[in-house]
Amino acid sequence: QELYAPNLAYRTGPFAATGIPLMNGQADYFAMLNARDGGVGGIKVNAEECETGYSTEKGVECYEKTKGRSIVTQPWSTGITLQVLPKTNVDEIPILAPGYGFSPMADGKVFQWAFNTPSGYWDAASMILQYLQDENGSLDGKKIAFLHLDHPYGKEPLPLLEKKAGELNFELLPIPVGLKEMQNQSAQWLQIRRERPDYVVMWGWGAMNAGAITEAVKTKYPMENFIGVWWAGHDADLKIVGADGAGYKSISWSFPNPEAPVMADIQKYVVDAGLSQSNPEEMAGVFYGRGVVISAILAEGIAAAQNEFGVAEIDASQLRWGLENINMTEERIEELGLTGMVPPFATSCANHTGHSGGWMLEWDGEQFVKVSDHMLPDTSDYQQLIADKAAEYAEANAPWPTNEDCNVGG
Amino acid sequence: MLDAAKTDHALLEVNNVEVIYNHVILVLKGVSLTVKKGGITALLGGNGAGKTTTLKAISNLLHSERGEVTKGSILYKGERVQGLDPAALVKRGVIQVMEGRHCFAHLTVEENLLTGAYTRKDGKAAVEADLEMVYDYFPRLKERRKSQAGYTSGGEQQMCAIGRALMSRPETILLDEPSMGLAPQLVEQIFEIVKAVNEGEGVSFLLAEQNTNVALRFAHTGYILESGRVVMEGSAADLRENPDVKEFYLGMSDEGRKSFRDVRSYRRRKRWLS
Amino acid sequence: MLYDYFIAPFVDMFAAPDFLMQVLWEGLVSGILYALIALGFVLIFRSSRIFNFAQGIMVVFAALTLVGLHALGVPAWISVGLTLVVMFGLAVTIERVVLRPLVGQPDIILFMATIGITLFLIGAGETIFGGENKVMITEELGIPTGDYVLEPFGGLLILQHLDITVVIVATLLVLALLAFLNYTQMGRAIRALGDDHQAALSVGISLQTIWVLVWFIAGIIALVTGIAWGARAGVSFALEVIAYKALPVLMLGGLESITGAIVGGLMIGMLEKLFEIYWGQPFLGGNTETWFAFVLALIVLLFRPQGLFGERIIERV
Amino acid sequence: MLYRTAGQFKTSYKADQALFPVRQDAVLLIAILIVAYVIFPLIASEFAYQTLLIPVMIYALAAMGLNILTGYAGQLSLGTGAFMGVGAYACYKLITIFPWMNPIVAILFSGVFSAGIGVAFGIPSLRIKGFYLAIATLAAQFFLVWLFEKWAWLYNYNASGAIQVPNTEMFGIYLTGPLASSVTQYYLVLVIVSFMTMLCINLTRGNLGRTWKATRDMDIAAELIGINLMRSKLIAFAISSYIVGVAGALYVFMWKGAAEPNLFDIPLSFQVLFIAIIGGLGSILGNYLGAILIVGLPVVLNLLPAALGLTISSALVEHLNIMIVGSLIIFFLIVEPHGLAQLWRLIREKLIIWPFPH
Amino acid sequence: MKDTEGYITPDGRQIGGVLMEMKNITLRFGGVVAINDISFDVREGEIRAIIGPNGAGKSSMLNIISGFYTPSEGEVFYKGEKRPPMKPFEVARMGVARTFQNIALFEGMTVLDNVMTGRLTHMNAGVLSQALWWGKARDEEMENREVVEKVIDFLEIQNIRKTPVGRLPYGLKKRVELARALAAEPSILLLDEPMAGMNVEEKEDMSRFILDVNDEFGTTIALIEHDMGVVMDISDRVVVMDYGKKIGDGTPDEVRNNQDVIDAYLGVAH
Ligand SMILES: Nc1ncnc2c1ncn2[C@@H]1O[C@H](COP(=O)(O)OP(=O)(O)OP(=O)(O)O)[C@@H](O)[C@H]1O
Ligand SMILES: Nc1ncnc2c1ncn2[C@@H]1O[C@H](COP(=O)(O)OP(=O)(O)OP(=O)(O)O)[C@@H](O)[C@H]1O
Ligand SMILES: [Mg+2]
Ligand SMILES: [Mg+2]
Repeated sequence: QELYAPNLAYRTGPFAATGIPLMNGQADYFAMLNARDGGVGGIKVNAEECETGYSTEKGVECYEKTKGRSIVTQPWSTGITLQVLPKTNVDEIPILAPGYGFSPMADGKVFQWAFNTPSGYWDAASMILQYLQDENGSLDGKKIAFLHLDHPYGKEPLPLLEKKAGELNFELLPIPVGLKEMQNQSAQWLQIRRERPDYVVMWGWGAMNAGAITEAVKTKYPMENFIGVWWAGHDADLKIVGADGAGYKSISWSFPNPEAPVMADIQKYVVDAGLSQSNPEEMAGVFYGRGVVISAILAEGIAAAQNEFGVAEIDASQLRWGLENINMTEERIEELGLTGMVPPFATSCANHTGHSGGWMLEWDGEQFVKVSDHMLPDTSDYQQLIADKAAEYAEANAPWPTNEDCNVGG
Repeated sequence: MLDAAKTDHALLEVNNVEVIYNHVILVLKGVSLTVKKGGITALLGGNGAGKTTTLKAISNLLHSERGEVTKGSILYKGERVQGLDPAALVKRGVIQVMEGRHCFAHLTVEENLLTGAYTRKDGKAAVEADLEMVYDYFPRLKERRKSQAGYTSGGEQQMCAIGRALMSRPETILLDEPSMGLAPQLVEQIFEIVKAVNEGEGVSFLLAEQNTNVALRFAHTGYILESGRVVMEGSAADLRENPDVKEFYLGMSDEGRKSFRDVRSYRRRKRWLS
Repeated sequence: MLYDYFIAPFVDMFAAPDFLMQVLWEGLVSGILYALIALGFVLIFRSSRIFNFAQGIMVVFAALTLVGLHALGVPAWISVGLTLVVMFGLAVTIERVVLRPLVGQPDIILFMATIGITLFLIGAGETIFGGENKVMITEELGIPTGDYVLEPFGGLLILQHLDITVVIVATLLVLALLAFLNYTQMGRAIRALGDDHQAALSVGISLQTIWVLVWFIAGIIALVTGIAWGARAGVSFALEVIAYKALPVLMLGGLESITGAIVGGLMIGMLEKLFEIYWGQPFLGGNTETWFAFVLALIVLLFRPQGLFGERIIERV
Repeated sequence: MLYRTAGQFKTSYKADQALFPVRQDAVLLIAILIVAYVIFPLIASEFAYQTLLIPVMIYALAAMGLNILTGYAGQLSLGTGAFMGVGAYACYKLITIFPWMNPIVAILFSGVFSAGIGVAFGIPSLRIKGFYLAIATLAAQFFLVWLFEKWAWLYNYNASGAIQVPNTEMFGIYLTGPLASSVTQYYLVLVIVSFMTMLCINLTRGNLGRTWKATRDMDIAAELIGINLMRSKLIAFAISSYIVGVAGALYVFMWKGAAEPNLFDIPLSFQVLFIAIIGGLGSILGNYLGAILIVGLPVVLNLLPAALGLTISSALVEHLNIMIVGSLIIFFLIVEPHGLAQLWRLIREKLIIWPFPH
Repeated sequence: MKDTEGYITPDGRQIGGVLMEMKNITLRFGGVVAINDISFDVREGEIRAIIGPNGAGKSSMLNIISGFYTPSEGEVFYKGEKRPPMKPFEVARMGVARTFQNIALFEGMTVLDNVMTGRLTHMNAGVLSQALWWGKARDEEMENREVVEKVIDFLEIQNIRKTPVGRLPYGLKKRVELARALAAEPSILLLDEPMAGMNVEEKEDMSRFILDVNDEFGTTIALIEHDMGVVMDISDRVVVMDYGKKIGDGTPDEVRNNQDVIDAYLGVAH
């Protein structure tokens, strides 16, 4: 008897460097729960990994292979998410894509089965702009370069950024980085040097981040004006430049807290038992911590469903209800031992993201530290955008079932 | 013209060799032959008899054509040489001139000749001297020494291939159809060179030839191969006198040579008693 | 309109000569790095007509071995030595297991086999070293890491010490290879082998020795390349994709030519950078570097089907 | 004995040039067709459809297209992935611009677009040969994928930059999109692929096929005996790209359901090339054998540890997979460089002379 | 300048007018002058031999005739008309077929397919018809197959019909090559050393084929050959080349006794 919650992991391929700490964090959290509490609600969670190598094709294969028994699918790449999104409607399995995937997934009425809890890319963009606004008073007349992977993921925040550029009157300069040029970004940085933007905002992934950061150091771009999304905030990428990278920032909805009780439990039940693939240095990093948080969110969804339906062995659609009714209050976070690792948030039928907000982190030369209080995105900016894009998607994929029972705002 | 081998000492022995191409095509069905030290041995036979295959079996060049020796043994100076790297065989003094020239197309004629000396360790001067020797044998090559071999004529390439073999100072040369595509004068000349090298330097030859006439004039012993089997062997003089050989290989009947125009209405019928 | 496309970019260039110089310098450095990978290809192609797709992964493999050994506590330069031993072992294995049984097969089959090698090395490398991004041991190897900041025309030009070192090392490597191929017996044998391996065998050139040698040299080049690239962007499997960049370089320069690899590398490195900065980014949405090199090579090939320095394709009947 | 051909005499050239002059071959083919059309749909699971049956067919078709160009006409192409992409994007645009269009018609028509682009990139083949030609196809590969990324019109300005297959129906049955059932899609793919296979067999054994093979084997001689090389090569590019384009449309519309530009990047080209080569260049049957091997192998390898009761981490399984696939490619190339089809031919030859060894 | 009078050979065949005329042909490769101002003609129905030492430029001459090389100077007249610059395949379509010194068969195809390629110039069914194996394509295939089978019978290679040519021994390949050229039913057949690498018996066979082709189909033949026995026996007229220059032209007997030819080529009188 177990809950089958497979993870479409990628510990291989060109993005493995970033995948490994995340997957380790995820795996270790469930291993800890299984060892400490006998799982969730008394039932073990089988968090088996299916390796995708970040390839969409393999991901879909994993999905097909696991969907028979699984209560959730964690596709772990925007490409795979897009691919399985329509299938989950038919198969009725919730997608959990924390902090990635398609931003309009926030609209639970249309995307009944998809969750990008606790924050989506438009949240990230909104917070970054807010931070810059706070720093400068106004962005009027500023120039912001948007360095991004030339890939659906990299282009996600563009609609919002373009909209805001008009509203706040700053100049937006999108600079794409090809998948094959990730390690060789001198052209992009030459462009940055020529254009002299006030800020560089980065939507990078995998080897692109390290490439961009080294290139920024080389061209002497002021690091404090360089801000990345949460996937561009990996300790290992910054360690390559070390102190030269000091000042680099990354917005994040998670934070590693080695002092948090949950970390002690992981140490005790998993690491000391020899069940972890991780190492202390990695465990202190942002990505490992984020992996832990992601699993914790999933466990919360499971627990919520178990409470509601009064069964331990919930099924996929019950989990969907659970994921729609997560309520991560400060108290609950303390209770779970995740102190300081994730901001509070709540999901609902209509709101599949939760818009938790996050913190601005800064590399101090050795590690990431929080340099802001808990920030919240201005969701009103893009509520309409979410609704429009979701409707557009549903139309293009007609007939697309929607959940009319949801009350927006409810 | 010699009538007997210089010595009776067997240098190269091929015993009952069977070769299969591509796992299914049986080409040599048990070929045995001996090359005597210091002798010129001719291997005769029609198209597809298996001459080339025999030579390649000896020099271990079958491998890359997906052929393999499945039976029998090949001994050089009493040692088994099967399965040796072709290069190792060259070091032991056996070199092959392949059918169809096989020059290095992008190398100049001179560079082609120099690669022949690849395994030699006796210094630049000796190699230079041999180069001159080859040029003496083939003055046409000297004229074209700077041309890329790929752009020389068929005959020039043949000369180049033979010259290249000579450059390695071998003990034994396996010559596959040296006369093919050469002007008659040159055929004669090449065999004279073979003879000179054989007599002067004691190099032994195993030569596969279609031009039976010339081959038997210069060889000491001969083997006749038909569809993968040796059907006749003997001294060159004997073979020359054999009526069957005369008929089929020398194109002579009792009345002497027949005109190619007359053979139209007349076909020879094979009648080997093997 | 026309002015925008054909005149304005040049005006830009002259308006900021320091920037132009920086662009050219960056192009030069990446060109040299492409050329380094291409060199490994050329050597192997010359000696066996094998289009060695595995050169890219060999770069990663060499760099990972070096970093991995150092992480085990082996001193930097001894790690270099040991890595060379590993590369030699790799060359011997590849010759034994893959090349020898495939002697004489059509080019495309051998090409496929090298893709097989690539896959194998990716799998093996990830199993042994893990997929994490690693930091190249630049300082431990004594490679300078600072930069010179020059101010030509009152502008700014940043030259990394690292890049300068790469340029110098690559130049030396190329000169050594050129001398080796053109002035040694072995060099001639390598060229002969590429033309007709049967004939080469028949004159006593040992395929095995030469192939091991050539793959080993390619391994050395891979290590140098790996150090150079690794120092710039860290060592990870993502490096493998830069191998694609070597392909147009090769084609442009000519598959058999060392000189071609260098000239091709520099041409592509600089032109693609110029094109991207002055045309690609302003007019085409950027990221033209993914295809520019290929299209350039294609155009050159239309005029010289064997590349700029390749051997003339002999067509006779 | 099993494969005795003795006694099967042909009395006319027509009989001699029939598709399967040997009776056993025809029997075998019929058996295979029955399995494909009747048995599989009865027993296959959803997983089997999605990871084996449908992809094998589609990859086999793509490989067949490539094989026409590379295996028959001798022009090495590394751009198959991009040409598949052209087919897929063309089909997407057709279906979204003309929603009334029958999806089957759209799929078959989309090949025309990739044929056109294939011919354009094939023009350099008149001057450039061998590996150098690969550059032309690589240029196509990289340029087209870049274009799929940059030209937002192609993906209808979707925020995601990906194309999503809409639901389309015919006679009330969903043919494409998430609502279509696997069985329907399987049959559709099967019919299209069988039909195309038949066309390919005919083309390659006829006059055009000989023209291509002559061009491949020795282009100079081919031209000297009267072959117009330009025509021969360009037709090969056109037909090959057409098939590849249709395969690309099927790939997205009948299998993937959605596609982002880098799906069509070079790994896809290599995958198809692998299939064509491992299967056997210059063989139609080989494409199927190659596809079964290359598509099936990773699936089997992935299932293996679980089946054996081993617990190996999924990453290690993946690493081992890659290593095993790499080694097997080398292994098969060594065993039979001319591919599985040649292996089958050898087995057949052996069966014919069985029980004698030669 | 069409001359229609022919001549009658010693064995009584009527030779027609000039079919192909080479006028002042010069061919240079960089510095090498492969052919230097050579003129000669080939008459309808005759067997014309070209001989000369290695590297004399014989093959190059054949290559000019078949359009593979373009002469640096001089012109080619075919059937009395000056031939404009043409691609080799266009020349082939005008009825010029040839064999090659270094065998140029299509190694990956069977003998039958190789010979069928000879018929390409006679087939023109559309792609669609071929793809469906229906209508014109199929009929054409059958008709041409019959022609090819005749050639195969004629050259006695029936038993290897379905063998891939890569597996054949040298001599048989030469014969297949001849078959391919014959299948085109050319008006002029160019043979580059058709008998190299054959023994006497096989040369006899080959001679027979050549003579029969000439006789039965009236095909004009130009051939290069080093076996003087064959050349002198079967050819009607012989051109002798030496390092790019023409040093003799005439009947076998005239050539045989030409001192220049003896010095440059024959060595001893045959
Ligand atoms: N690579 C190969 N694969 C299959 N069969 C082959 C191969 N090479 C040669 N054969 C076959 O082996 C037989 C002997 O060929 P081989 O070349 O040895 O003959 P040969 O006596 O040298 O003839 P020739 O005088 O024409 O050169 C021929 O029937 C040929 O078909
Ligand atoms: N494409 C070319 N490039 C350079 N030189 C060439 C080319 N083709 C032929 N030659 C040269 O022209 C001369 C004549 O060559 P050709 O092949 O016509 O000689 P041949 O008379 O046929 O001789 P053989 O009897 O040896 O075949 C040779 O010296 C050759 O090197
Ligand atoms: Mg032979
Ligand atoms: Mg010639």
